[in-house]
Amino acid sequence: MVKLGIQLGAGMRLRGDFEGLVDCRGGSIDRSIFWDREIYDAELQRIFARCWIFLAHESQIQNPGDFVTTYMGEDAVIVCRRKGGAIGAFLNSCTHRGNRVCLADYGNARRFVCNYHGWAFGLGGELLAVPEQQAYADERSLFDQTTLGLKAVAQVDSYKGLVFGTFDPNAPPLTEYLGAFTYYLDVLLDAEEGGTEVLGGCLKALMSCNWKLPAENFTGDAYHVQWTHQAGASAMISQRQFAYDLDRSYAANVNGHGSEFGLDGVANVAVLGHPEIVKYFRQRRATVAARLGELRAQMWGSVSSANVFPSLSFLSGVNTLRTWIPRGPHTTELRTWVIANKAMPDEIKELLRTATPRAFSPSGVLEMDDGENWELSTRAMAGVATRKERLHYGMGLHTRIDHPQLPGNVYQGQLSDANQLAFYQKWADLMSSPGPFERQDHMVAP
Amino acid sequence: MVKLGIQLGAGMRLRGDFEGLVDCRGGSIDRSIFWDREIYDAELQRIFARCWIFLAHESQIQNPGDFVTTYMGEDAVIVCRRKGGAIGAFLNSCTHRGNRVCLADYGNARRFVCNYHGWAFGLGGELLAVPEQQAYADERSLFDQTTLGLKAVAQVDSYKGLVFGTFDPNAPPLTEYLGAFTYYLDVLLDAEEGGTEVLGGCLKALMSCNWKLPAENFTGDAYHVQWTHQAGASAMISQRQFAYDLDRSYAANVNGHGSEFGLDGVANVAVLGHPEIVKYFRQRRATVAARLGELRAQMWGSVSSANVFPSLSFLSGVNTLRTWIPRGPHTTELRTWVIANKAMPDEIKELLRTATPRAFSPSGVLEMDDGENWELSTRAMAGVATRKERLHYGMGLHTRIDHPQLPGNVYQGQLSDANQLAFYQKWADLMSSPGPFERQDHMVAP
Amino acid sequence: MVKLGIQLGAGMRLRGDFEGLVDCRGGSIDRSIFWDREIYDAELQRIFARCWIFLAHESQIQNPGDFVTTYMGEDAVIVCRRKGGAIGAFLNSCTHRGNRVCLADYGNARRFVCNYHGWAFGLGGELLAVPEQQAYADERSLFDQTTLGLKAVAQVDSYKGLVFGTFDPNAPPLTEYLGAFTYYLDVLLDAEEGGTEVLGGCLKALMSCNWKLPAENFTGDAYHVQWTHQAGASAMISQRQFAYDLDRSYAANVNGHGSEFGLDGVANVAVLGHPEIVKYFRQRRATVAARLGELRAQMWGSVSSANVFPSLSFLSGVNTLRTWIPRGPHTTELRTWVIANKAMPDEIKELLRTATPRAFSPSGVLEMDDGENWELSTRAMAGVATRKERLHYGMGLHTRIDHPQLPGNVYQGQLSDANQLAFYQKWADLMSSPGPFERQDHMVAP
Amino acid sequence: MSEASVAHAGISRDLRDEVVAFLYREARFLDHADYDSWLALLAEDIRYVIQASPALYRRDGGARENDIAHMDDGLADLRRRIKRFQDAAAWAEDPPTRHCHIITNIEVEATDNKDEFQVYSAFVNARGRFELEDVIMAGRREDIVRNGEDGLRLVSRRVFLTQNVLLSRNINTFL
Amino acid sequence: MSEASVAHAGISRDLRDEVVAFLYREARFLDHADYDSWLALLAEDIRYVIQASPALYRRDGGARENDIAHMDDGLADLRRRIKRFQDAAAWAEDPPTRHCHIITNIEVEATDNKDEFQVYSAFVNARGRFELEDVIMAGRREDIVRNGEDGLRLVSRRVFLTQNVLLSRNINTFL
Amino acid sequence: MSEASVAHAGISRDLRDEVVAFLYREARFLDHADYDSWLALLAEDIRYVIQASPALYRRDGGARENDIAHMDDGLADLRRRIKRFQDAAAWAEDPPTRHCHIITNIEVEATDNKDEFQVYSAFVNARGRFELEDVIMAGRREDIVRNGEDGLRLVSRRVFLTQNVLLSRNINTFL
Ligand code: FES
Ligand code: FES
Ligand code: FES
Ligand SMILES: [Fe+3]
Ligand SMILES: [Fe+3]
Ligand SMILES: [Fe+3]
Repeated sequence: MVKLGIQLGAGMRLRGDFEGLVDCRGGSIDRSIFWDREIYDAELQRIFARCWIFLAHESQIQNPGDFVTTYMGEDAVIVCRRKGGAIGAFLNSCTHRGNRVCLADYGNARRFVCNYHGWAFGLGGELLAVPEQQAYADERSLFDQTTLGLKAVAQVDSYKGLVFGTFDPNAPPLTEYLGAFTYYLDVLLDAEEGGTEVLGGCLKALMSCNWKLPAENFTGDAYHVQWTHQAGASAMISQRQFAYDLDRSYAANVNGHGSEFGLDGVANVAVLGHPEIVKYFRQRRATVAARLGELRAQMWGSVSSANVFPSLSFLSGVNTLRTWIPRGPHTTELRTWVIANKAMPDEIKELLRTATPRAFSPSGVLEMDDGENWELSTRAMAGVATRKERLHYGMGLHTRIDHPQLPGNVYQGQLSDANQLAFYQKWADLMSSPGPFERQDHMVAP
Repeated sequence: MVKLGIQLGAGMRLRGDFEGLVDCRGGSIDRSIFWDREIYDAELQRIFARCWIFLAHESQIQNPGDFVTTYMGEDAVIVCRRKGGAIGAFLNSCTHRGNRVCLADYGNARRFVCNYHGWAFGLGGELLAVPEQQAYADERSLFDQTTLGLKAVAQVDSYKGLVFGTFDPNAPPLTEYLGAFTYYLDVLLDAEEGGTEVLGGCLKALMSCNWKLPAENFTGDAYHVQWTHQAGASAMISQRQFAYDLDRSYAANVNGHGSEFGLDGVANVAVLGHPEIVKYFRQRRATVAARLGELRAQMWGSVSSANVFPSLSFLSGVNTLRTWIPRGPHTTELRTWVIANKAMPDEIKELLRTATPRAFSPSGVLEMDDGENWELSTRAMAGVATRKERLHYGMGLHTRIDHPQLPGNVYQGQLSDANQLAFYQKWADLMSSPGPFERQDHMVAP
Repeated sequence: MVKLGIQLGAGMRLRGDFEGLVDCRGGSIDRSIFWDREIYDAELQRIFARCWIFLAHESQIQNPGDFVTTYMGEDAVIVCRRKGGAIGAFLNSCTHRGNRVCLADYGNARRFVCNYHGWAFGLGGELLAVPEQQAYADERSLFDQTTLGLKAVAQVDSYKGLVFGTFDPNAPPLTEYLGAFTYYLDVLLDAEEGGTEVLGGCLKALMSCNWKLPAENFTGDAYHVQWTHQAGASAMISQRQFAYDLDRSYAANVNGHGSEFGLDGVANVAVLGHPEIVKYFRQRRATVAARLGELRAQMWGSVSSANVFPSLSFLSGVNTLRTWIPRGPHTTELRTWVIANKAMPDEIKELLRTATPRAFSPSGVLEMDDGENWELSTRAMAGVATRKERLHYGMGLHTRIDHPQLPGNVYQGQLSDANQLAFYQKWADLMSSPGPFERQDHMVAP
Repeated sequence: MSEASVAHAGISRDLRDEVVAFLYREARFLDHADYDSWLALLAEDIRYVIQASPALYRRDGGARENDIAHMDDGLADLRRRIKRFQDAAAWAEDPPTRHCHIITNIEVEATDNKDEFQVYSAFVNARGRFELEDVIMAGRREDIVRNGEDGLRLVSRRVFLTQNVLLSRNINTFL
Repeated sequence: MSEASVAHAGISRDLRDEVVAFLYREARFLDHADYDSWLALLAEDIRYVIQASPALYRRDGGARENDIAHMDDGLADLRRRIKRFQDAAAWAEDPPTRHCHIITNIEVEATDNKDEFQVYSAFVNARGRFELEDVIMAGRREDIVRNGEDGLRLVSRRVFLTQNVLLSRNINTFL
Repeated sequence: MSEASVAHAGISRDLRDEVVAFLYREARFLDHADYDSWLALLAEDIRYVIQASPALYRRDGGARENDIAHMDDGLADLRRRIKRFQDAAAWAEDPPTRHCHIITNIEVEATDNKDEFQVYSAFVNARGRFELEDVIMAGRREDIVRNGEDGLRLVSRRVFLTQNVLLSRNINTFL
């Protein structure tokens, strides 16, 4: 057996290799995971082709034929609302010669017709018709219309408006994948009656960084807020120093998903710079408490961040939702949306439409100070001597607590690397076993 | 024995590997051949360093000293007319420090003098003189003027005006390589007395696609014409729908070369939008029949396309000639020329000079609809789940016929993937055995 | 054991492989060393992470807190003057998440504070303080302030104003590394009382060439001067033809460092086009002779070039100092400075400030003819047939002499490839044994 | 879709020259990161928008005017952005960006309001940072410029980029 | 090779302003893919050429004027290109390209024909498509503009690109 | 850091038009590598500088005016550069570079010297070479232009690039 193509080397099958890169007990990470192309190639197979990946918000595809295009790893995918109301998700690549079938970011379509030879696919990806079909009439053409549809994403499911998909038919169900993390997700998704919706479209930017750096940032890095964002905070809320309240803040993680949060109720909201929105959050607190309980009502709008493994992040209160799409080991495409509770009055939604991206989007006042850190961190890994030095992830490793209400692995205070290490442990676990698309014949014998 | 450099892995020596990528009986192709860098690197060695590659049209280098520069794979080559009339072809890289020796696209030169240290090479690539030659006088300088010329292309030969070269000294002769495909080539090259010439220079464009996609398109893809080109056809000939006449059209392939063609006589010509040219083709039909026979006289100017393996394509009647130069696994440089019969009157040539590129060149009305398909097909292959899905090449596999006049493997009707599969079978055959420049010491032991 | 990441393949440990690429007896070089990425990756580990690399000129960092940023290979490094006067050099990458710590080219700093989380490092790279340090209080945080400083360059030392560093703690001392080459270096560094200084800042340009091509050029390539620079010489000194005086010129190399030089005393100076500077050199000749001896006083300002292995080059008389920073196998960043003797009067320094870059800098009249040669040489190596042809390095291999004064391997006349071959022999020696950062577990078993 | 081709109908040459000078001066202020001078060019009621540029099929129409935008600011919002730009703790602005705002294709047209003018322009924007970063964007602008007592003021700007996904991490300037 | 340096000899300021407005308006039509309005700016006898830019040694002279060209069109030919641009089945034009034609360096000179003027200009052209594609070209133009009864019309254009090999797959606009 | 916003104070429209024409003509000469004509636009006492653009922290101030520069030339020095450009043995200039100098944002201001004017401009420069090379730089210029007996002459130019490390091997033109 021999190696061929830029497939995985045999070593990737050995659990030990990737685990050595991530030392969750010792609190250190090998920098090569942010740089090496072979590791990146393995991530596409073992992380992005296996995990449940965020595809769309249901409000983007409300009517039959509504579609958005997105990526699972580097695989282009069409997500659309089918006639019966079900959601279809399938590869955006023609089964004939591979051409991209849908070229728009979003829209409404009755069917997707490939530009090259005109093969037409339905809202479920099924092959509807091909021009000159009589040329395929003979059985030697091996033309089986039922197998020539756009390859469906193996599983598609929604959680309270967020649509996810996985290429792995053997992946556990979405509810199991999210597990108890839904407790934290609900602060974003279920604080008010009627659920959420996305306001307007999407802002996108290409960053020269490895995708894991922003993902780990949102999963647990409250620590950077005080230093990185002091100019932004000063501009938005005329307050330079952010003080951590470790007694009333936590980090928690479940299955590699993580969130850090305070209980102040308005610090994230305030950063938008609109007292009206703060007031709205204050007014609605009691109602939210009735839905989610007192504790989560206090989380709602508090200083916090969260990431659903591998790459879906959000900020409650700031109302930003975003994914970090991998586009190479040193390149990430950020896509950001404004998410709002449907129950919010129009005035609040209209404020969020401009205020959320003003604070958090590629050119947001606060976000502008993040991107450079991730890019320069990535770039530094180019050095062979630099790559030899492991990074320190030891903060607050002693803060693990049991909490009567908070599920998952819980830590006292926002200042810890615990969630980040849980993120990388999940990463290492997945990286240490083959993904669904690895072929035996592409591997070196051990 | 160990692996070194970006040379081929040992697997490449095993015929089975590449054959698995191309299933000509089952009518399917593995998408990795359009994406993987290692496969591309192997192609440079096993396809482009071994096949007969188009170098120039003789009319471009009529006089002694006339030269053009081109590429065989990624190897830069100078092609020039030597004093005695023979054609020289040699590497465009100095034997001293490797500098590019000729920097122009074309021109006339008495010799090629390297810019770095002034070594001067003759029209046959031979080393003429070096500055300060006395410094090489001692035998310990290992300076053998006879071996320090620019490395000649191993074999150079012409077929009716088209100059080809191969780096493989053991390659079969050009006539054997082209084989019976000359029957089809002659429709382009020998329809009228006096042969052909290239009009004006060359138009070039870089496309973000794998080179095989345009090559397979020209080798047999009549199927795309109807759908891809309907806007272009409408603009040029006010006719939206192209109707295939399967009773009077064919596909044929020989040694991996392929052509599909109708017998309508003017459909390709018409697309230029000049009735005068159509009229000329009609008027000359009888004379052509006298040269090539009735059948080929009907092919002349008909809707058709052709590709000489690996990457020289043309359209009879449209009078475009082009090569697809590989510049990486996802990048191809298109070079296009206008080719005309010398016997054509000046008015017709003058019309072709502008009309051919207006229809077929990077910015041609019809060609503008092709490039995007090839680029987007290539780009889709970035996805690991996408790459797992094989492409369908099953059309018209039942149409094989024996034809009393047409040589090679012949298929009834223009609608089939037969030529494409023959193209990829040739590809797989070549890829499964080492090329002339593979060194034993660069390979892993099996 | 298995291969992982873009680390070295096992073959790199075998001395024989790299030696086969460089044949110093036969006077030939395999072109793949200018092209292959795997060879380049090995160079970063075995050349740039092991040799003494030029970091700065002491005059750039005279006062405490003065710093410059530079690269050792692709590793970003900060070089600064510490409080006590010692020179610190350490990785420009935070130990926390890897962010680049210093973003300026040069300046004065009391400390280096990381933009991401505010970790503050001292002028010796030591970790001074971190925000919210109490979060690291528990011992399970594995927070050892003494080990979390910016990783120091293993050894730092100066030679007459030039600061060098090496990542290899086992590297021989700088004096041993330079060895007898200091004899030649002193012509630049010690011709006049008081040593040297750099005038103004740095000019930088990215070239699409392999770093070894300019380095070998400066180490010994007098041969190109006559041909490459004839237009520049004509413009600067109205003299088209440069005549080599082989009786009064030499090449010499020590440990892979090399210099070629005449004894004319002013040919390099003259190229600046200012008679005043030539006059100054003439006037000072006797004084220089008193310091360095008669022979070296004649070398001072003569046509000459030199390279300290691997990538620090200079031209005496022209007063240019430069490094060739590798930025990929086909990309090199040139950084150039003007170096002057402190003893020179202000008028001469002011002339040099503009005249040196006018002749030698990215846009210098003479240098503009060099870059294209190196870029086009590199680009030519893309071809597989081209890469098969070895380059000729046979000039003047018979000119080895013993000289009563000149140390090292000495050759009569400037016209030889001897220094270049010594450069590549040093390269092959280093490439054939593992560098300090190669990990056993990243290698394939033999 | 044709349009009358009367050049500069109803616009005096003086005004045109003023507008051109106004936009060039604005670009120079931005190149020098002189944001206080830039603010002085804006009307109190300015609306400043940098649109998103999604790829949409023709049949789905263009992007909605009130879609999410890279920037959709009033004067107070712009002041906040500038407050950050000028803050010594805006780490990502130090060392400063090397800005270049290339402004061309300036056309001035009358509007229903005799004191306000529709101004079209096109631009190339180059931004250098650190050692190797040099980012280029191009696009169009549609402005409303008001001619008031204290000279010209920018009342409205809508910026269209050719980039859908920004090919750089942010827009740390005004366009 | 020297040239007299009398600025705009014999060209009135009004005409110059008209020409500038004409070229800016043309650019705006092209940016908006308003090809019908663009066609209305062309003379019946227009010759529109985008030259090839081969690399040739000085001793071999420049490229021949009648060399093969990216475009070498009369009005009927341009109409055909536009017919395709506007065809709903021009798949490669949907979603639309995001165009930006930056026009500068406009100089107007008299010719032997008192109604026709030699106009020089330079340009940067940016085209965005899909998600990540953003292509930039630069070059020069030499136009003949005719001043007729119904205003200015473009009689001749010759476009010189700095690119030899087009670094994008096509030129799906006019320059 | 605010600045008075009086447009073109004390500068006649004629002069402004002359300066614009002067800079456009200069760009055309450079595009055509017509260096003799270009030289004729320079004053005898010209100082021509293309600055380095190092990345420096704000606290360290900007680069010193007399720092090492890509070019810092007087007329004799420029003549030398041109002598090389025009030398048949300047191998790196043959085949010729395909130049395009895009000049915009031209502003003219008075100086203390009534015959000399401060002129601001911005530029994009594109250079094509060989087959695939196409290099773009952008930046600003600050000129002093003198209005003398024989017309306008360039007395001083200082060029600021957005690039710190040149992203191409050289600057084989004037900016
Ligand atoms: S590639 Fe889609 S129809 Fe052929
Ligand atoms: S590289 Fe050609 S002469 Fe030296
Ligand atoms: S990365 Fe430097 S302080 Fe966190
Ligand atoms: Fe942040
Ligand atoms: Fe086609
Ligand atoms: Fe040189």
